[in-house]
Amino acid sequence: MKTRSALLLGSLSAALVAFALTSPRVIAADKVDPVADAKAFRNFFFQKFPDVKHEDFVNGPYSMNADMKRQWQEKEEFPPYEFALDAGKEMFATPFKNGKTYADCFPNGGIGIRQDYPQFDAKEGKVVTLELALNRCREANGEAPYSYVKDEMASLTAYMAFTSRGKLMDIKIPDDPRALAAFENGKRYFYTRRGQMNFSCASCHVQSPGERIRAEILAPALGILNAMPIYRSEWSGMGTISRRFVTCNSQTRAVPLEPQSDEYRDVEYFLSYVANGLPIAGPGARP
Amino acid sequence: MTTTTGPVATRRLILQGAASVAMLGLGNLPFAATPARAAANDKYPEEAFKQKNEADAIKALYGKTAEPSDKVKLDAPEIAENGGVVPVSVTTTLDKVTSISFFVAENPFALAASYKIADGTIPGVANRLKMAKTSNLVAIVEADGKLYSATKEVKVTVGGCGG
Amino acid sequence: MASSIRVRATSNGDITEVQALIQHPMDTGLVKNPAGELIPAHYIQQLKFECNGKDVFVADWGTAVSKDPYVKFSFKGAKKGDDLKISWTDNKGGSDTTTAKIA
Amino acid sequence: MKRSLPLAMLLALGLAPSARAANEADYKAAYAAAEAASKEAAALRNQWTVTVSTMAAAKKAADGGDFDRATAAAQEAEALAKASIFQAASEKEAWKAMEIR
Repeated sequence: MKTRSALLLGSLSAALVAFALTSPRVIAADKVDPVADAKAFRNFFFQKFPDVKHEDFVNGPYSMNADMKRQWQEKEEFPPYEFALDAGKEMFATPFKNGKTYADCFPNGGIGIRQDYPQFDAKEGKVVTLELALNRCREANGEAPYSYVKDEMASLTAYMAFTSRGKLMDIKIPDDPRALAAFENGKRYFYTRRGQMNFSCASCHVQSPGERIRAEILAPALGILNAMPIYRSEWSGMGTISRRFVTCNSQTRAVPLEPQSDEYRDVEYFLSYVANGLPIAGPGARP
Repeated sequence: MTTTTGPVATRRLILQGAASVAMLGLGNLPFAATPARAAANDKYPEEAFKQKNEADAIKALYGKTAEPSDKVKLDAPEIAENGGVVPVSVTTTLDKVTSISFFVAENPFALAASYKIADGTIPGVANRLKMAKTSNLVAIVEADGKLYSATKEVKVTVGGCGG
Repeated sequence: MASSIRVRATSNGDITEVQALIQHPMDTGLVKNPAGELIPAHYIQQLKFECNGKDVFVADWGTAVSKDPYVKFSFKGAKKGDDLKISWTDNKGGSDTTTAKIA
Repeated sequence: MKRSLPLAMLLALGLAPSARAANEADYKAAYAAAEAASKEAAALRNQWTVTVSTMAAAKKAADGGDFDRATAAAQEAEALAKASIFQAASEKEAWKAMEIR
């Protein structure tokens, strides 16, 4: 009961805050303002969960429930993603048939750069995510691309995330109307209800983080991608951001889109940008 | 249904699978004459792992019954994060411990794991077990020839909102 | 291929704490694959830890041990630099063994 | 409660007229309508998984010759597809209500 009333109080105060904020911004509603959006987004969670340390939000459900956090810390002593991490490290160093390696495709040899992705690519005019960049690197070197939802991609992104652990998310939105449009499109996707269940991402991850859907505790949307890719006991295997988006869609009975389609790239852009300043905690272990 | 087997479906498949195999298992139960209660020597306690319920499994493994004791400290979650990976550990202040075992009453086969503790090894173990559904988790410690037990209920259900 | 056994053995004073994570499917034989056939049982049955010629810890596992199994225990009587031999055998006759130095 | 009332009526309406046994022609017409609505939903990138599975059930029932069930399933699929189209249209603006500002 206690959480119920806290939730009510939280959303009440959020509504008041939102109301106070909207009046001046109504005029500027059509102009996309990522900085203000990010600030409002973060404050919503900081006020809703005042006793959760800001950097702890990246631990998703574990920042919301002590018993789950204990189970998680126990697993973190020898985490199940250990194998994916080692496989990723080995794959990252193994040269392609043409002798080049992933290091040649990425700044700083691909080490410690996960916090800069997804990036807006001015040439292409679209958002490029880390998974997309990895496959483009493979194709540029004559190798077949990996599936976005299978283990190879998860191992590679696990290793790259590991090399960025602790660095703060640092997504940049250039003053380019197409980048602002991508951010807005991602935001729209995040709040749009879909599937027969008629849920949007926000229905679960904004309105009721910390609540249970059967055995699982819902993660707050703030910093929800910082620990990606994740080893999920549910899948007893690794999952990339693409796999998570696809399965989340099917849970609401919405037919998922193609992995790395524009909507997914844009919503990843939105979710990563609003989490700027929070640490990278990948690869993660989740229920 | 979604392209990959949804989490709900796999749970149902596990349960259906359990029923069919159980029938199969009964059919060809070897009635070998070897004494069921092989002492806790090196041999793999095949018989004990075949027992369905917890009481038979304990008898098959140790040949005696256990009495609850607060010297056996069993640590397991209230609600399992996921039935496939349940972190469980046991420690005990009893001495001359020779064996520690874990039983999940509601699993298709009750005995989950059994450890032989050599002298000089600290009597305690942590591992990750699978639990088919909400069940009593029983830890048994064999110390100086007598059995002591601790029991805790762990709630298990699937996650997610359906799909 | 790297060994399927990851082990961390750290000793402080006379007590050595051992953690092991083993890459193994641990199939129960009760689960059907998407095509509907039962995936045959394939699980580690026995896991042995040997140090200075003595079995310090032997695990007998059933089908209820999680995939990529993990186990943690401690024992006395070993010191830094000693060798800890770990070996497992599964119900299909598969096996693997590795030796780790106690750190 | 208010919003789902029209949906329920829509569903009931769809089933009532086929009092006599549906034949293959009824099924073909119902399936074509369902398919059109389903394509439109897919084009809006807002298809529901239940629409796809109900269409498949309709086809399976039809292949088995049970045109009653096949027509009913096809009509249900059409209703589901139409609901997802309605959802896509209403969400064009409705999402702003939930936005954290």
